[in-house]
Amino acid sequence: MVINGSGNGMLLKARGLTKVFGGLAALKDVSFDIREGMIKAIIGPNGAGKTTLYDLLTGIYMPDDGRVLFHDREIIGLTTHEIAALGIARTFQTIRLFTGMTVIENIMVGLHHRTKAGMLKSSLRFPAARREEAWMAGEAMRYLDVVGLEMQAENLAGSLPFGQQRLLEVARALATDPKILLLDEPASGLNTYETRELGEIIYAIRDMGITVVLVEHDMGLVMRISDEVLVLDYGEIIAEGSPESVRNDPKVIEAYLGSQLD
Amino acid sequence: MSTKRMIVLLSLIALAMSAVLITGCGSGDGGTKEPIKIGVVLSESGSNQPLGAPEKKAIELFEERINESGGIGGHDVEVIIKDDASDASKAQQAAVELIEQEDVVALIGSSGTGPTISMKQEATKNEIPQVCMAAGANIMDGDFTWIFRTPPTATEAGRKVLAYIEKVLNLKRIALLYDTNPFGTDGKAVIEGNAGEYGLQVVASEGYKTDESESGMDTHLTNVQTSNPDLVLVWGTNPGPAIIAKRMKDKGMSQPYIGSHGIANQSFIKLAGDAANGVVFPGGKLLIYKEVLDPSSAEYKAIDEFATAYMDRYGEKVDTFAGHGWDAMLIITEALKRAGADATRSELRDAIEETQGVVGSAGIFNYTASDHNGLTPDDLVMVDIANGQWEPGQQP
Amino acid sequence: MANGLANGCIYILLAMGFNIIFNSTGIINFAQGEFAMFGGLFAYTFSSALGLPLFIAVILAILITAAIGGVMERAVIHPLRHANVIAAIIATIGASIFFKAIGFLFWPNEAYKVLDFTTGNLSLPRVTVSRQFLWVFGLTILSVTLVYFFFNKTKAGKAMRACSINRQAASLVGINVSRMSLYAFILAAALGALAGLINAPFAKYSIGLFLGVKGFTAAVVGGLGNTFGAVAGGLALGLSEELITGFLTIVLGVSTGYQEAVAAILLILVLLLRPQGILGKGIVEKV
Amino acid sequence: MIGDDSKSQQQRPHARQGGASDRVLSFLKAHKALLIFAVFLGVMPVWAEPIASTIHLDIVLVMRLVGVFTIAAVGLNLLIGYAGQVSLGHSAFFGVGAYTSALIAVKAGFPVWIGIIMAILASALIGLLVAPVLRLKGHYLAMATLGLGIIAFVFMREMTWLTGGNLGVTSIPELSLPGVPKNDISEFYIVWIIALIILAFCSNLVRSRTGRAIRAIHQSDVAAAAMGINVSWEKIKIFMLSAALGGLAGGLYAHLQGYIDPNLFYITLSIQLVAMVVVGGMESIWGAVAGAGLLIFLPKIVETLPRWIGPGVPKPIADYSNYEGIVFGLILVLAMIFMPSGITRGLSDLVRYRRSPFINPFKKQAVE
Repeated sequence: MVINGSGNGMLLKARGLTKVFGGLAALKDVSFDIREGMIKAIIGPNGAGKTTLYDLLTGIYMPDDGRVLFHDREIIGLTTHEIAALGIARTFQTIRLFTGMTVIENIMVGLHHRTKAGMLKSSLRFPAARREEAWMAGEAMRYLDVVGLEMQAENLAGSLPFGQQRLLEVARALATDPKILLLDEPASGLNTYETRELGEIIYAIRDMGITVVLVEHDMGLVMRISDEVLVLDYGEIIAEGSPESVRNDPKVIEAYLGSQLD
Repeated sequence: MSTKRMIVLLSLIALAMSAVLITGCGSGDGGTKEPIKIGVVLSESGSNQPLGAPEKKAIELFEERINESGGIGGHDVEVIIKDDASDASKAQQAAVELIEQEDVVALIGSSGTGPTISMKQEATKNEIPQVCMAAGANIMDGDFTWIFRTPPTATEAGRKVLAYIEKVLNLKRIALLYDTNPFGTDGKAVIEGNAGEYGLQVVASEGYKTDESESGMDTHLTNVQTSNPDLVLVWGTNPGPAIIAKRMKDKGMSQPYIGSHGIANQSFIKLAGDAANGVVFPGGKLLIYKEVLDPSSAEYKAIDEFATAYMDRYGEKVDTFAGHGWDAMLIITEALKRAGADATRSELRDAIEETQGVVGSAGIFNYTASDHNGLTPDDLVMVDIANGQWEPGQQP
Repeated sequence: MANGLANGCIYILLAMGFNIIFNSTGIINFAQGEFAMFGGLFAYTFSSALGLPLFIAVILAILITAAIGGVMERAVIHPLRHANVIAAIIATIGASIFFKAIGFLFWPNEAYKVLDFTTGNLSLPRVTVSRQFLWVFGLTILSVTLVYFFFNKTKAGKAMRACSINRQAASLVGINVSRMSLYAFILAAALGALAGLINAPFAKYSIGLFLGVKGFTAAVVGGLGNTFGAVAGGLALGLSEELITGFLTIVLGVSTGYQEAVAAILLILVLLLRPQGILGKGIVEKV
Repeated sequence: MIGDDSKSQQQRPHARQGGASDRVLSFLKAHKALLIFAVFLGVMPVWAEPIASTIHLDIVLVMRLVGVFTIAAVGLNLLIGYAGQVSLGHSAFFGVGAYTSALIAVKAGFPVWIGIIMAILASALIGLLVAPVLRLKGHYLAMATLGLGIIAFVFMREMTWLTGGNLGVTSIPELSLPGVPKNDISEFYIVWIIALIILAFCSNLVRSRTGRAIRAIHQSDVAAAAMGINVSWEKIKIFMLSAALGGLAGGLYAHLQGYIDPNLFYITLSIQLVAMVVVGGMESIWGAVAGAGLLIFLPKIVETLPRWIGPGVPKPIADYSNYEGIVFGLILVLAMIFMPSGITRGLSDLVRYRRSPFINPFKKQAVE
């Protein structure tokens, strides 16, 4: 398979991604592009392979076939932390915060790969390490500001209400300074007000120059904020395009209706 | 809480503690003469517990008896016993406490080799005589000025066994089975190191673990059989040797079974049952003194007195380890009688080193400046087991 | 070979105990070896000390040890059912130390001899085997069969298998998961006691750790959680130990003392190279 | 001093933005509890030595061992408490450290401190060599490390040409510094100066970038990897550090004892170290001190009771050593059930929130 060179503003290109679990294909020959600066939504019924796709993009699973180019660099085969360091950040469908650590510490973990003080230097409190620590604290507060959690900095992450935990996870992902942010059902469990607020935050993130991909079930949110929508069903792309075109696609309607009848 | 307040608080706690403890413990004995303190460290728990328990009984019995008979020069003997839980670092700690806090004049201990060596270092540093009840060969390594020993060592027992094999059995090829514990490896070194001197050959040397199952032991016995030995020599403590005896009988192995002094106790006979018959091992005369000693001899009288008193007090037969504790007390008190009740630690040490012909339960003790072991192979006898009973064996 | 087989039988019974508990609770029971200790020591007390017929003594020993297993589950495991793995590990280690200390308190001697089932040898054409070995072999086959029957034919056994596949789903379809955990401990303790009995005629208080490590190794070699992988794992461990002992002395000429490390080395190698065990299919732990 | 635990200190870094000039001041502020503890230790011989023979307990002597085990326990706590990786094989590192240091001093005749440094390096190296076991999780890791402990024990016993086997190594020189008299008190100070440095080092570490990374791995290794943390390498590093501290403790122990043999480094030692960590408190630097102190002092105090109370002491207490395993096992089980965060956390919660440190495990809990 040949992928043409860059220069067309494509941040990430996936080609022919296939992943089989125990004989069942979770993803079949999935190819798509993500253009820099856009908000792209991935939707589909439960079990369509959305989270598996994220797991492939972030190196948690190896695909059985296919390639992913990020900034024209092959990232399949890299480990999760290497991919994160390249600039792909994600959140998780079931929140995976460091619940026993404070809110600000969670963000500082996100800053990990952008800093370098080693075990010895930071334990012996070398001036450079202390300067870096101070920088991290300031930077962390800045990210908390983005999601409006700066008042909670000293509280344990596990003690936050559910909606704020979602936001904290977003802020933590932002702290890794990503080029692209993969959100996994960020609105699930949020009330209407919080969902609207989330929409504003996603816009703000886009305005920081970060490309946003979101897997989401809340169609209102998806239709309102995304530039482009990709629809997965049984591991295959059944539609891709603007929100309006997808909404009227008969295959999409069938997939959703069919799944609801189950 | 501020730093200052914390420090004040801590100092107060410290002061209060000291005050309470000093007033609470100041009560004296009110006796006429200061007792002579002897510090004892032994293994009341842990892996050496089977040794430490009878040793403790014998030492306490000795203490009672000597005080009933007026002590030493009118001074009572006070024994302070500490448990080292078969652990070398606890033994060292206990030794230091006895030396520094209790101001004892001599140390006894410990039951096992490791704890004894760590005590020895404190005894040597603090220049206090120590009488140990452990048999490890390396206890006497290095500076042994301050340490003396009561049990026969693997060297005495090993030489006794080798002489027996050479002279009585007239056999050559030894298959050695040894426990991988310190007792077994100690014996292994002696047997392998000295066999040549007696014209003998070790054709198999198998280390087993005491916890081995019967079939695990069979694996070792199979290896032994392939080496075609004339006899099987087992160096270990129970239950390993009993399992081996039983399996050899079941498998129909007909070679003579020679044990070590590690099976010189009733539990071997209990565990091995029928298979114990025919086993020969070196043991102290204590076990079969009625059979091997002349009732008019000093040895017979000494052992009989001890064995009777032990039976009266505890309702059980003495064993070898009880004897080691008894002998340790005997050697120290005999030396104190010669050096005087107010002897310093160093005077006491010199008196112990001058011990000659003191008849204990394990034999006749003779220490010299170059030998702090005291016993010779002659203090051991070869013992046969027949019909579940000990009998004097043929002596080399 | 016979020696390896006989040892293998002991390991099989212990490994089955590990597996049954692991399946129904997700816990590795570090006190499994102590169940074996209790089995042997109780059998001694009832047969040699109290003079009961051996058959009765054995049944009593198994029943009492099973009861101890049940009490342990209620007192230690049940309160920790929501706790993390570390807490469960430490608590079962605590229980094993406690049991060993109890063993030491009541049976302080170096060893106790349980009566033989039957003594002597049985001469078959060509080979001679000890009768004890036949007992060991027979009882192991019997218990493996019984366990198989239990898991496949009885309602409780099927429910326990359901727990092992998916605990939450099992609880959703109305299986009392907590009671299954209790049953698992009782069954595992009974199997452990039997292993201790087979390992006898020499029983002692300190045997638990030694047997526990062997049993766990057998369970891992066969594939942890795979109840019948235990059979393969136990035999593989028993036989490889026997072969390696010979190899150490005859081929390498080094001390057989190294044999003690064989099970541990095998354990680590299997965990690293083939964590699903020689019979297992699935992946041990998903991300 | 216990109340001021690592949790509250962790909250501080972002607030501290002073210039580099007042490093000393900031160090003092950050380690107030440590300093108070240091002062407490510093004056300990002054009051404890004179009363030692009165209370029949030489506190200073026992405290030397507490110091050694504190070092090992704090290292193990980094691994178990902070990184969430259970090791039941730390007796191996302790033993490797002890043998390395002892053999270098006794057989090669090098100075004690060279031996100690080599002990640290050797155990860290062994840690690196066995690091592949860190791929395992939970019970599997626990059992694999237990296996490592057994293997190390067997090798220490069987490599007689090097280690002397069961006969052990004797006449290991004492810990000493040039110009300082050799005695128990100077050893006490040497051990505790090292222990305090290690405590300061570790409490800095857990609040640093590396410390946050390992705590993050403990809570969710997937999320930590997604944050760009090299999970396996961070685990290896902390494992090596933990092994190195075990080796340091082992080296000091060998010189304090003067004699070592393989049986001192059996897996019961690993279990004791783990017990110190969990009873003291996981994820707590002070927990290591409290755990080591409690588990070492408890048997000593019970043993001393008959000397305080006299002959009237009840037989079960006089025979405590027979019951030690029962008490020890119960402590572990009960700690896990009722006080899973250890005594340091439990007590500080009691002080701060007036809340019972005990949890009720029988209370109905929501199914996750």
